[in-house]
Amino acid sequence: MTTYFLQRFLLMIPTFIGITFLCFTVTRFVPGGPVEQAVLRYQQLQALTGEGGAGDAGGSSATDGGPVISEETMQKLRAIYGFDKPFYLAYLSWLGRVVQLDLGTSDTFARPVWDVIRDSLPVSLWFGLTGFILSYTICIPLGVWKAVKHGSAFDTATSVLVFIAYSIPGWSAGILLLLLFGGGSFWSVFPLGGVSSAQIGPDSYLAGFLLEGARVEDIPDDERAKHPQLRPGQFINSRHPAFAAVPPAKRQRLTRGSSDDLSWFGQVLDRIWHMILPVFCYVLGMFASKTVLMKNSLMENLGQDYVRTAFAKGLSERTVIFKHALRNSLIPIATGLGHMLSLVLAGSYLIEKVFNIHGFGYLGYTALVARDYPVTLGILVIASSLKLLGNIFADMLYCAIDPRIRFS
Amino acid sequence: MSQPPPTDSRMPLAAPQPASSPVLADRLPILEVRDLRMYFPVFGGLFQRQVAEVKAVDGVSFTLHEGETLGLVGESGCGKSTTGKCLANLYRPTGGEILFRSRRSGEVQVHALSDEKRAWSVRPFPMRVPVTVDLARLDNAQMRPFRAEIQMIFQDPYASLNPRMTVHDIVREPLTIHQPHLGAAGMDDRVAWLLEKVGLSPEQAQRYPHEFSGGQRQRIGIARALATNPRLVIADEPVSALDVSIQAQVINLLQDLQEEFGLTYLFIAHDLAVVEHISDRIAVMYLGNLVEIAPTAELFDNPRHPYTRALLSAIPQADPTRPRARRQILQGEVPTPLNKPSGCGFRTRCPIVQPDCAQFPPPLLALGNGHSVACPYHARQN
Amino acid sequence: MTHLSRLLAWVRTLPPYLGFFALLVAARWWLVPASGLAARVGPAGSGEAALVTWALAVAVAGVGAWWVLPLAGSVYDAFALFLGSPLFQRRWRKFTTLRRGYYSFLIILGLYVASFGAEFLINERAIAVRYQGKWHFTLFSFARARDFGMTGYGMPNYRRLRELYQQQARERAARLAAGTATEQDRRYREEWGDDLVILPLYPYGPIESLLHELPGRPPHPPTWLSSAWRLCYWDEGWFELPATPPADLLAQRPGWRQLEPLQVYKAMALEGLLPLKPGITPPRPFQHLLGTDDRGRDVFARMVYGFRISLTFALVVTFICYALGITIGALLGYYGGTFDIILQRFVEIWSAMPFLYTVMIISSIMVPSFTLLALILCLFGWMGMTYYIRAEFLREKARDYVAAARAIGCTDGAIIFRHILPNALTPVISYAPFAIVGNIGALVSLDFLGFGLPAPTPSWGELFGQGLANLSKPWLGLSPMVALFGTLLLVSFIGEAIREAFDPKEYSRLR
Amino acid sequence: MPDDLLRVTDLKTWFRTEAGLARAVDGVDFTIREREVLGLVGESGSGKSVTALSILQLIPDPPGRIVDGQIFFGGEDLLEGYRRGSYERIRQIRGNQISMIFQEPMTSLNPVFPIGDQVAEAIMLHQRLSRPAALDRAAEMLDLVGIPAARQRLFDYPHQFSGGMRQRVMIAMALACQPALLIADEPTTALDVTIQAQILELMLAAKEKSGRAAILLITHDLAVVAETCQRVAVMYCGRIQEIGDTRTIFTAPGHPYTRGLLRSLPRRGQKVRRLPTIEGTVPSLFELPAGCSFSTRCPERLDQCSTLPPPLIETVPGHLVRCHLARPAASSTPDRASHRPPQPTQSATTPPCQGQL
Repeated sequence: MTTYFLQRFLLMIPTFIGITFLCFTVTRFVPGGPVEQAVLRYQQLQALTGEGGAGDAGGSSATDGGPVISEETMQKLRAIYGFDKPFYLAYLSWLGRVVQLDLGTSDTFARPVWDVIRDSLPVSLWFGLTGFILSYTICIPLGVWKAVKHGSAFDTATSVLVFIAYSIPGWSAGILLLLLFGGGSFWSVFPLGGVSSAQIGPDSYLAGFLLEGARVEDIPDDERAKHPQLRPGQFINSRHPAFAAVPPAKRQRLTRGSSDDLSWFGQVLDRIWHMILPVFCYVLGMFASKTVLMKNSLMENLGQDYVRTAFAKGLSERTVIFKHALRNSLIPIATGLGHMLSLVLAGSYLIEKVFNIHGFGYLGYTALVARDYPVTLGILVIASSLKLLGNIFADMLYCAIDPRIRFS
Repeated sequence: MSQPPPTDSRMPLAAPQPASSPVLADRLPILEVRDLRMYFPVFGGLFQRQVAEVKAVDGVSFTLHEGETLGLVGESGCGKSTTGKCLANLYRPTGGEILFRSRRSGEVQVHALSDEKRAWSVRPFPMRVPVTVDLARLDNAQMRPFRAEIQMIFQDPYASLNPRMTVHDIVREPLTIHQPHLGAAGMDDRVAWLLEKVGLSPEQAQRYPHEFSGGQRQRIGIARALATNPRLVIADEPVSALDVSIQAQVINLLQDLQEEFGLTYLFIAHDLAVVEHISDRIAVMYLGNLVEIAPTAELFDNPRHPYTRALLSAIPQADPTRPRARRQILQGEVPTPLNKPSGCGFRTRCPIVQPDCAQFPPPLLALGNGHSVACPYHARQN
Repeated sequence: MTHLSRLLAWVRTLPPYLGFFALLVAARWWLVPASGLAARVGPAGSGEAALVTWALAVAVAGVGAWWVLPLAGSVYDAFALFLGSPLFQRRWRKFTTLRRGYYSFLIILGLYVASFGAEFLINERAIAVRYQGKWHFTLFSFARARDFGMTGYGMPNYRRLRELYQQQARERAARLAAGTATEQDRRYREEWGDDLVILPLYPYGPIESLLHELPGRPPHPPTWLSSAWRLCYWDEGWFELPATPPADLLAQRPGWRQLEPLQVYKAMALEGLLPLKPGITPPRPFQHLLGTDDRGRDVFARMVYGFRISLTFALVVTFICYALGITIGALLGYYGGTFDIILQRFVEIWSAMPFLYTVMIISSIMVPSFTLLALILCLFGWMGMTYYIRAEFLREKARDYVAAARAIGCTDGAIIFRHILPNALTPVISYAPFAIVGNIGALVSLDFLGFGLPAPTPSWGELFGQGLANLSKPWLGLSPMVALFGTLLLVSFIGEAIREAFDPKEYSRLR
Repeated sequence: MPDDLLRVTDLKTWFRTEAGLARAVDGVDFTIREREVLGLVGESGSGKSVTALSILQLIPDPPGRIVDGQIFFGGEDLLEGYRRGSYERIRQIRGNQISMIFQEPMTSLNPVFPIGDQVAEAIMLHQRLSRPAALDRAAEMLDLVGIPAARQRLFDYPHQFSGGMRQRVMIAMALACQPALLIADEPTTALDVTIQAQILELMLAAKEKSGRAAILLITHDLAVVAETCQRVAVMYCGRIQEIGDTRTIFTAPGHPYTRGLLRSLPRRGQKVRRLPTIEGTVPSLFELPAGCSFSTRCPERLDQCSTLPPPLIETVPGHLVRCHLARPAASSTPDRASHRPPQPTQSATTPPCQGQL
């Protein structure tokens, strides 16, 4: 068994190379690649700042004509993006850096790709995992109950629900929800997106959870000198180190602020408030398939010979279903857990875009739009590694749950 | 000069096999199996390398004579079906030879000693002789011309007919392959004739298999097998999936057809009573080996191999009044062919096992009367 | 039907070299020139170009005649056996009794077939124009505005043209009545008849911008939402403004008192308290059923054409994926061995790709057309069917009828296509609707993200994007939502019914 | 009738399928006496398995339903609860007083539970033992059915056993609560001949050891029945055509079907050129003939056979035949119990019929 998984891990390597090689090659051979992008940016920059030398006569449009870039600069640019080498050598050197966990530097963020991804990953995981856990806690009992009550009115009614859920892609339901509850046209119940409130006004639901605060002007001067970034007219909240110095008389409850100015409980509420719609979409995306899988799996097991044997022993229906059949039917469901990681990330491009959640998927999307190839490839590396790991994890779970499976 | 001897040493034209009974000595062997081996590789690991092999058939030799029925019995997994499928070239054997004397004749250059001109000389000359081929070495395309002569009847009448084809198409298909010269009308006539031969009415030809009962389907399978006018029919448990009251009909049909067309049967079965009824000789297999082969009456009256004895005694009889010897119940289970015991495959369950049974696989010893047994200690039992 | 099958049977008795020559002609004079490959080698007429053209044509014809055509014939046989067998017919009858799925099937089929006539129903082009007694069928042939008595060399605005003709006819009638008719007027009356423009039922096109015809800024609300439209009239300055805000109104609405007069007028206009300027005719209530999008294009027309494109796209992708999946799966399952192992590893690698992201990367770089996008999706979508077909082949291969086919001397091709494939097609049929659902969803998602079909193509996903950007214009988001939901629901009803008919599972219970 | 352990009268179990109504069991009457082995033979589709499952009310529903009849067990009609939709009573009986062995040892055991737990489950349920005690008892049972090193194998999973061993586990499970009746539904069909002999031997031996059990042995193999049963019931098309003691049925069968069946069996040592056959095919369950269901194939058919269903007629005391040709025994009395077959007196290790031979 250990050798099996060792082999699986080894097999990850060619798989990984195959995936990255394909995408790397595509970025190299198709016009509009990184060098052209860089040239374009360079030209735009020159046009904007008006320092373009010969290019000034070309007018404001950077694309037609534009500032002429010297061959020397082009060579430098090519060298930066590795285009001075044949593509396979460039790929090898890129791969070599990836192995050392160096994903390069983002073009648009001007930060290491690794840092950019590390910032966005927890956000995605937070939403994805919540949705994932919630969908399992809804779908498994529902599927079991549908199987137990197969053919009843309850079963039929929930089947309709399943059909509806299957026919609405999760992200498009997100748009519908925003339309309905985002305050654009109908009710204004939920925020339009994001992770936390940037602005909380006096009429907000959360205004009551705002902390005490003080005006910057009210901070004693000696204390204020320690915090040069504070500007007059701003407010600080009670979490700010300078707050202690403010005389109690000048303290007052804040009437407006951001989520940072909320009390702990208020922040949690704010988070939840922002999570409800996106998480609903995540759950919706998995709802139909998981419920039906659970139901069919259980129904199938209820028709098996060993269930008949269990009944022949005199066990009650409840025991047979929940002890004998359920355990077998959870096997395919549980292996789905293994694909969790990749699912959480793969499903997120659309939902994160809809709800403007700055997570992993959103990063991938913006990187693609901005043609930020280091980030794009970095995300591809992470996503495919997670997917491969998830597959192995699924196999391991399968092994752990089903005593029949012994990979050898 | 009238009978120049063929020089192909494998050609079993002249010498009847010593194992065959005296009664059959005048018949010609149609098929000779020598040391047939069929190992199925077991793949494992990531790159599915071969990690072991299942020795389904492990050195089986026997001869089939023209017009006889050889019963092949054994428990499930003993390799009897695999043997049958090797003969029909459905598997490529791992080793051994399957020499088949075809009806086709071919021109061969015969080297013969000639005493023409009073001087001994070797001189090649062409001659048409029946072709003897080693089926074990033919690939699918090379085998095709010989398939007309070797046909197979399968066990499961539900699985052996393509559910998406009409009976007419099923029976006609071998004709389109082997006798295209018949033409459309000729084929239709022959299909109707064949269906009538197996006891189905030609009106049923346009129906699909699922509209027939098990017995009728088996008749369709028989009609398909007979379509090409074969000489050797390998019947792989043709009645064991049928109901008792239908079995007898099919057995009778097989016997009638054998008489009418002079067919040779290799009749594979696990039901000894059926095999006894239909066979001239019986071969018993255990774990990929032939343990005993004898004319039917001889085998039942005088079983020599301990396994045959146990098998005969384990098989229940539909006769509560008939006195019989005390049951001899074998203990233990059949070992898996994946790791066969060394030496004699039966030694793990054998009541007369000897220490050196593990040393080498016992050879088939001829006892006379066409009776051979693969046990050197067979005389030690009672 | 029997004639067709007889014709097909006859065609297939023809020797393959006839097919070769037919294909050669087609490839040499149409397919290869259309691909534009030869033009890259050298100028037309040059030796290199001619050589490449002929070589490609011969290659295409050879592969086609000896490989593709026989393969297609065999697959046709397999499907004929599958569809012709009573097993399938019984399943199909069962399907037709499952009303929800069957009616969904009829509705989708009807809508899809009808959508191919969409040009006749929903289009900015006229179906036909009679100008000075001559008929012009303008739906598929281009005509200049000049040709019909308007000015300009572009395509005429046929709605305007019709108004123009109607006006001219009125004037002509007036002249005739007044006795001041010209020679042309008399010819119109006696010879030509009045000029006519036959417009489609819904005379607006999917990519036609209506900005200069409609008041205000896009997106425009549906025209039956009259209250929402008043804002458009206001933006256009169509309201007749009173000199001063009426005092009685201000007395009723104390809140309006502190407003500037213009703001009061706007508020009045939006409440429908102001009349339109004389001579201005507002759009008809059902002129733009679902309003317009942010570029002033009719949403309803875009929805209908989007339906056709989405469904066609999904069908094409599903078909190609299945063709690939069936072929590869059949080969894997039938031949097995090393070939199977290597290709299975490859499939494993291929399916470990982050599907959506990879497609996004490729299509963001290549700016795909319909064909290219379909090919990209096929590139990553064929594996699913491979697994099923491979499993089916592995299972069916072990059954005795296959051994029987071998025993009577069938070739591998005959076994695969005549014997196994017809018996392995059930999953193909029962998973197809769900694959179509998935492919529609994939196209809409890609369009939504902006990596789908190029810009002016009518697409639901793009409308979703607009809906998200204009949350206060709910028709933009709701229209594709309802269309997508409706379509996917119908298709999944079909899928469910097919599954129930073809793979019936009666779940029984013990107690 | 105190000696009747189980009496089935007019049992009807029908299946509603896509193709129509299948009367799988259509009026079955028989009795099982204490400590006897009754064989129920018939071809596939004759309704023998459905009869067995009906006794324990294990008919998959839908499509199956027991529509009529009574099953008296210890004077109590088991079907009474079924008709009310209550399964409480039958659950007390299942596995406790009547237990069952199924045909497929491969699929009849739950793959994700250790066999020890599966055997102990019924003991814990019916004898209210704690888990350790029940496992002890399970180990004893596994030992009894000849599983080597039973105590160590308690926590092994079914897939770690061979087919024969799994069937032994099934037998241990069935006998765990010392039931009064053991229903064995084709217990050896999936097994090899030599293993079949072992299992049959074991079943009979275990029955003797555990004392009181009667066995209903369902099989299609007449030979198995001849060797193991005291009485035989022959089923055809959902009805019992003949029931009587083994020796009579095999030597002097009363029903044309039984006669044809026995004649068509190839027998050892009787070399005949052609086997006598029963012509025709088994009628489809969906379109059974109106009268006697065998009338379509019967060589001795009378006119009334195709219209009038024949009753069960007692030809010899204790021997009933469902045939218009059968003549009631002159000395037949209404009290069938007075003509009981000989009670089994065999030793623990030999099959019952051998003692008579």
